[in-house]
Amino acid sequence: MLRRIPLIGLAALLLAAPAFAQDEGGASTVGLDTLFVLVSAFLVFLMQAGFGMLEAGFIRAKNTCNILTKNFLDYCMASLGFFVFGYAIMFSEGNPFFGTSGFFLVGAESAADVPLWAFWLFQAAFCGAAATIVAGGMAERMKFPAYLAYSFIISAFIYPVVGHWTWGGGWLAQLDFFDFAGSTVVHLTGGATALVGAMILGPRLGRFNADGSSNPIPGHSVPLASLGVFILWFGWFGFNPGSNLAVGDGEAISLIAINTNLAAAAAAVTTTFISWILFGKPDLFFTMNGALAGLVSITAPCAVVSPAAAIWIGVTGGFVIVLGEGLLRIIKVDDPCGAFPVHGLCGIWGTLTVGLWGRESLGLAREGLFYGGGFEQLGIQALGTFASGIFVFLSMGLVFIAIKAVLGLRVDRMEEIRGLDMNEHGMESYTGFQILGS
Amino acid sequence: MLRRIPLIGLAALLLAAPAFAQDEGGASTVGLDTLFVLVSAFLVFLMQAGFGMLEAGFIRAKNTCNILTKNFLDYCMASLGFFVFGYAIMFSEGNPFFGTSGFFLVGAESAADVPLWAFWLFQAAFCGAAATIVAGGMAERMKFPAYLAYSFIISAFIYPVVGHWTWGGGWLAQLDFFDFAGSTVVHLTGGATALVGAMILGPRLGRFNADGSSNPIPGHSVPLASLGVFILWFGWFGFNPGSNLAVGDGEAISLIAINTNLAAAAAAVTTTFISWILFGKPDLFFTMNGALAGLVSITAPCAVVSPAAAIWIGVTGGFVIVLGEGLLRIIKVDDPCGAFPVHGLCGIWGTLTVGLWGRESLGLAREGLFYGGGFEQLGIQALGTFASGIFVFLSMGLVFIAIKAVLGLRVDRMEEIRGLDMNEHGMESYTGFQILGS
Amino acid sequence: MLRRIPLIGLAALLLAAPAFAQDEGGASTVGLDTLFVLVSAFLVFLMQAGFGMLEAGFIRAKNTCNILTKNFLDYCMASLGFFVFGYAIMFSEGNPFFGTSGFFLVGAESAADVPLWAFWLFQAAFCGAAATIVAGGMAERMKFPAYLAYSFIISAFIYPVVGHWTWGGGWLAQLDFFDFAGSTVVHLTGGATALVGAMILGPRLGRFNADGSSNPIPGHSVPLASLGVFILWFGWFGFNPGSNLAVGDGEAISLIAINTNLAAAAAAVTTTFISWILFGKPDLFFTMNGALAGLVSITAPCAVVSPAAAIWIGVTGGFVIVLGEGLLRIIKVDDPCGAFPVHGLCGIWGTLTVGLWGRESLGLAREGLFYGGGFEQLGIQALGTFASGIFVFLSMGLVFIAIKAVLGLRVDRMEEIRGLDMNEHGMESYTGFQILGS
Amino acid sequence: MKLVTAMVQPEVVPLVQEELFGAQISKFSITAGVGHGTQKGYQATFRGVQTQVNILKRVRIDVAVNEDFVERAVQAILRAAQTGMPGDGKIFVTDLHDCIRIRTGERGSQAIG
Amino acid sequence: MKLVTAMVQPEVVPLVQEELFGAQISKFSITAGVGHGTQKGYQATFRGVQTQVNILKRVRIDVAVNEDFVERAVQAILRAAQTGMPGDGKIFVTDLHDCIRIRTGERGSQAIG
Amino acid sequence: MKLVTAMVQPEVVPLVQEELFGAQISKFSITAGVGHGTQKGYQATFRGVQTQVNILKRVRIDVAVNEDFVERAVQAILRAAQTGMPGDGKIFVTDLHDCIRIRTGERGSQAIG
Ligand SMILES: Nc1ncnc2c1ncn2[C@@H]1O[C@H](COP(=O)(O)OP(=O)(O)O)[C@@H](O)[C@H]1O
Ligand SMILES: Nc1ncnc2c1ncn2[C@@H]1O[C@H](COP(=O)(O)OP(=O)(O)O)[C@@H](O)[C@H]1O
Ligand SMILES: Nc1ncnc2c1ncn2[C@@H]1O[C@H](COP(=O)(O)OP(=O)(O)O)[C@@H](O)[C@H]1O
Repeated sequence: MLRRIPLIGLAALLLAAPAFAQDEGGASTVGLDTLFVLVSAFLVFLMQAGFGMLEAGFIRAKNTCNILTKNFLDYCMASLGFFVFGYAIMFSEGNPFFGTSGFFLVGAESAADVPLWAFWLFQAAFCGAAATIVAGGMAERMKFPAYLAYSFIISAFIYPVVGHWTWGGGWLAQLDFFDFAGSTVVHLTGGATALVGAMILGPRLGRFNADGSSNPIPGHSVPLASLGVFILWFGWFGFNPGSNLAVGDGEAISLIAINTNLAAAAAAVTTTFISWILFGKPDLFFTMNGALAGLVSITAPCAVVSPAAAIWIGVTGGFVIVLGEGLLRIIKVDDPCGAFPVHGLCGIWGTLTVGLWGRESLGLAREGLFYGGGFEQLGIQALGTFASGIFVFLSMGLVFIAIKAVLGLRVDRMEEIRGLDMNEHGMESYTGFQILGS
Repeated sequence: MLRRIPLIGLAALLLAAPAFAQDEGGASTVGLDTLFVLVSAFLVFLMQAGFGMLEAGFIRAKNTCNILTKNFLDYCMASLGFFVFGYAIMFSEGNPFFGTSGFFLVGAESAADVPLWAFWLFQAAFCGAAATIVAGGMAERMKFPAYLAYSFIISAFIYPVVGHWTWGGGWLAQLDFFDFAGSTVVHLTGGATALVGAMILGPRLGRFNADGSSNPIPGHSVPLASLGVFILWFGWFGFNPGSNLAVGDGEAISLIAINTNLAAAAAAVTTTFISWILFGKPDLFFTMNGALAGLVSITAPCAVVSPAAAIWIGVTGGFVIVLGEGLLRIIKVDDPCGAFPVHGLCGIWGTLTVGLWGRESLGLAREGLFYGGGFEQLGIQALGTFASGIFVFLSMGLVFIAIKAVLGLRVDRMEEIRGLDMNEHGMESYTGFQILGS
Repeated sequence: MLRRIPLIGLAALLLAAPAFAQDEGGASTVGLDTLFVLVSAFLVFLMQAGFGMLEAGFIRAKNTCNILTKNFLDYCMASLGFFVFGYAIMFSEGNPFFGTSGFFLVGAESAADVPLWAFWLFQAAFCGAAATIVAGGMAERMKFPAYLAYSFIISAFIYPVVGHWTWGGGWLAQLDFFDFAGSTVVHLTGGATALVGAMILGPRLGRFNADGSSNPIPGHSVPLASLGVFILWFGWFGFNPGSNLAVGDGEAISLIAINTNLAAAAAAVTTTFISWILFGKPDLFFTMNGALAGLVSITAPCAVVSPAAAIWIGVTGGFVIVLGEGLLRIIKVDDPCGAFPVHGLCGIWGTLTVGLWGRESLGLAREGLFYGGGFEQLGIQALGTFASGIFVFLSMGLVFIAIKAVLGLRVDRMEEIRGLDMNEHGMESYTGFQILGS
Repeated sequence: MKLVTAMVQPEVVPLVQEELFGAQISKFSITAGVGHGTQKGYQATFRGVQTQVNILKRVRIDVAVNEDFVERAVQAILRAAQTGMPGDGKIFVTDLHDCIRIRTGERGSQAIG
Repeated sequence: MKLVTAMVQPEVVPLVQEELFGAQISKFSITAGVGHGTQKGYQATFRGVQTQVNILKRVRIDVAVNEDFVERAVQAILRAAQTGMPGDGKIFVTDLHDCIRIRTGERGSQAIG
Repeated sequence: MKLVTAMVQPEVVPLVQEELFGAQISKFSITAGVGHGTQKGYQATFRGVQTQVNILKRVRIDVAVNEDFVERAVQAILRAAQTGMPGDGKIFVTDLHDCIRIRTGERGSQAIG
């Protein structure tokens, strides 16, 4: 690449002249921040693999190819939809509810101190995460064309609107609603969509009995699922710290990183012990979803709480997910991977914790309840998270109803029994392996 | 490590004195760039895992251990071969065809503004990628010793020569041939080798029928393959942006990153729809190889095209790979993982797109065809990519013929039927699993 | 996040004012170093996934869920234990044997020039690595509660004490003992614990015959294991370079990175050929553990040796692990994943190589034996590694004996035969797959 | 004593179990396999090549019964597995010379249930 | 000639092999499967729901023997597989009409061993 | 009616299918398994320990046929699976008491094909 330098050197020299001119000192802040945001974006991209492996592991072998195809395509759809419409709606000025300019990124501006392309990539990866959460909740029975349609709509329109409210200068931002890396914006959006989708789709065949009791449908691969959780945890180190969008002197991103880690660890330990006590055995499903619960919970408050508070947020998040799992069974919603408890309920919980453990000294508008700030911030947080959740629930409900009318939402009974891999893709996931049980 | 500081502190202080002296400001450009190049090198290294999982997933269970062993060892061979000979041939001055000094890195110099060791690691990981592409095309029937010999030769000699032409100041560089991150240098080198190798090896038993029709031989694990693609995509964020070798003000690397992502997404969507229309079902094989097609295609032009052009490059790359798959069937070459269509044909295509959508303002020597620059750059690109491809095809053809004469290239019929795991490694990949079908 | 800036902008501006004020130049050294240390910490975290996949792949399907649960929880336990006690014991002043202040990180200080939170996260991930090594050596037969207890104790107490000696200003640091990234501190600690644990636990049923011969118990998934090795290798690029804790001018971290890579490659090639010659077939088990042997061996000396020496260290490390495997069979210790040869013996070997190939010019206190420095540094290295190893072996031996008395260490015969997944977790790892063999 | 062996489609296995339970037959063994018969296979595509897959997944259910239960077992399986579409499968009945309960060593008819 | 088919717990398979070898029987075939019988299954939990898993893993061992070896085979299996706990499994003995050694084309009794 | 059960090497399965089709037999069932016989196993090494693996992969092919097809089936399998090397496997022929086509409920000889 020696000889490439003369080629593009001119442009590079013009753009980054002072940087090249000297060897010691002189690294530009925007360069460092761009590197940081890009690396974070790459990590968030990798979460797509994490979701894919997690969801594949949690469902039956006969639908594995289907969910992985969905996983690929929702990210691709998110990339394109967020390029064409999403970014404009989310980040352009406009009104308190949505942005109105910069479609196809034409004339768009970066909302951070890094180049637009880097900021866009980071945001697009977030958008993909919100979209893919839903695959897990609607797994093993949803038609593939319906899924493609859904994933384009959420990435191009619904997610960007919610995002605009909080991160695009919309009405919630103006109220001092605080959601650092997206407990509400990303996770609740995904989780609430998964809930309404799973409700409209109905449970998988055989999931609930006539007498109201439920049958577990164990996933087909624990190693895949756990690889997925490890990758997600790793990706979260891009998700949360990256949302700072600047390295600064390193204090803020270090705090965010340690908080992210401690909340995940504390939540995983908590749910393991709860499952051990309640069900007699340490259940790896809860350990894994516990870690995710902690990660989702700390996403909103990660920049404005202390590490000790992060541990508490993790522990309480662990309780939320166990309760959420019970709730799903009571309301008879079949969510194969626990998308709603993990991303929906812990998304709400995480957003609320800002109002409990948040600190003014760390940049929050006012102290949280536990530090004498009273209920004000908590109230704002509740308003923001519920408003966002309800908006997503209702609007995505309409979207699913419309898709159902136009394309159909659920595969037919026989296809579901035989597996979506065979019927929708004409392919087996584990050719040659002898697998019993349908 | 507090107490380690006194130990190595002296050296560190001497080397980086100004950096330690002050807390605000003062990060050195070369430090930042080194970090960037190293992180990119690590990501490119990880692509080795991506190739391993992809290739393993696309072949039958009985050859899985074999391909993974090849995967490990080609990277190790590349590391050693590129240390001993490769770097010298590729990056030292010499003649327009190969470098002639700096063997064993003795007296070698970095061809970028980062330390030699960092630059070498980044380049060595590229070399490993070129080598490992071939494993997929020659899978399920090639002898292990032959593979080891091949992988040393390509890393130590063939790849470095091609690299010297374009990146080492060789004759193509002097003609203004532009291949930013290696559509030709890396991918076509791998793809053309896979083609000639697969031709010399002949198809797997049972792949083609006497009447000329072909039988699909489905891979054994869709989850492994798709994990592989995700990891490769992730690694490409090191491959392409890292090839800039400097952070600068972040503009260039941001553009490269977004282009990489958009091309991959657009190509995956394109191939999914093509396969859906042509074959009646969305075929995950095409979605996955489509993403790779987009990534390979954008590799050459990623720094000198706009994001909108990147989408077009992805879309057209998607068509190339579908055509390439058809071509393979017509010429009756058995390429188990599609190495030639993905890396060879899209490598050519990507190199040509520089001459179509390339922009002078982004550092290209002249405008591409679509921006009024005429056919000049396109002609140079065509010359460079075909010259490189033909050189590799012929030289590696000779290498394979020589290896065939000395070591033998193909396992015998019974070994192929029973699987290379058992016969070459005495090991099963999935001990205990009941697997039907040979 | 545009609108988030006003929210936390104040704090950010106060903290990082000069960084935001200007666009060119001015990136702070501490910012760059923090980014470096954080990214390294994330990579080291990901090694947890690498260990998980490696260990899962090397054992039988029936214990897969168990080992993955252990893997998750030992990292969580390490995070919490190292937060509460470990960091204080390891890095606070105190006496030459352990630190005595800063529990719960209250009043703790960073032992590097990056913020405490970043330094802590990096160190905590190291602690988790030491803990999880042991899972592999004691796999397939250890009780789950016993494992939880063990993992808390090692992370909170034993590892921090050993760490204090070398990295916390303890007695070994004062003797100029040099262990750059932890061949002794991390790997030997894990390896010696695995050895004593495996001895106290006894071999798996059926591992050794009455006549003293041994039966191989092949792992159930080669792809998982090899994915694990690739991830570990990738993570090691955080482990070793990150231990420099500063980017400086990039020279040091580049050297460390290339050394890490070359040692791994050389060792993998060496062990492949040794196994080929000795056992007639290239054994992927040795290729994989060979790569790890190289990585462990280069961990101590990576900053103070030349790339050529790194290759030698890798080659010799390859021999160490093959000998170690033989040794295990002679002393009849059953270590399912080879934790002791890989981490214990190569940990010792790597530490000793500092005294052989180490260079004063690279920051070591005196030249190594091969450069005319005599036996002095080698003696110090031997003292440090043996003292640490023996301390760990004895103290962890006591811990295991105590756990055995209180909680029991080994599952009963029937549970072991049926698999720990079913009995300890009530879950299968591969639901539906037909698997023969117990 | 007879051994009733049914080769059925994987998806009816839970139904077969239910019907067998309903017929007071609670002991059986199940194995996964593949089969080839009149049923037209399905179109699979892989890399753009369509093939007719004619080897379809089948599950083998073995039920050892005393003579007076043979018909019951057959009828139970028929009720569960009959869809009327090609591919429903076959039931094979073979003579059982002896049957031994391993736990007790009991032999013959009383060892069956 | 008889075909002795045993449905046993997976964990006793190595023992059965050993006992068969001891009884001079060195040829047999093994298939993985699941079974349902009197043995109470185990409690599995998944996502907090406990279920009784009643379909347990079983291994099928087929041994073709001449008449004079039937009893030996049965006793060998009993020795290996009998624990006295529900779930030990069953042995089924069926008549073998013919047996052909593929390698040589030999038929009948001399093809068995 | 007879049930022809062949235990063969995995690699001959496609050949067996072809020969059966050639013999106008188009219905059969296949199960994966392992077997032990005279064939010397292979040397496997793992972590430097060589072992003799004596439990080899086998595939079980079940073909139910009417009397007049038994010999055809046996010959077809022999043609496909006979290599003359130890390990070729065995064919077992058992009497079939009854056969029921699930789709139609037909019984006996006409249900076989
Ligand atoms: N003669 C036979 N021998 C062995 N297995 C058979 C036989 N006939 C049918 N089967 C099994 O039953 C399955 C269904 O048979 P098929 O002919 O497709 O359906 P149908 O009997 O409804 O026409 C086959 O896939 C095969 O497994
Ligand atoms: N009548 C039968 N037909 C087929 N398989 C049977 C029959 N009875 C028992 N089995 C097999 O034997 C296994 C053990 O039987 P079970 O009734 O649990 O034990 P026990 O005979 O000790 O009471 C079952 O899981 C099943 O696979
Ligand atoms: N008596 C038997 N009972 C059950 N299975 C048998 C018997 N004899 C052979 N087999 C099966 O046939 C396979 C091949 O038998 P083997 O003795 O190795 O070959 P050959 O018959 O050519 O000497 C065995 O692995 C086993 O699965």
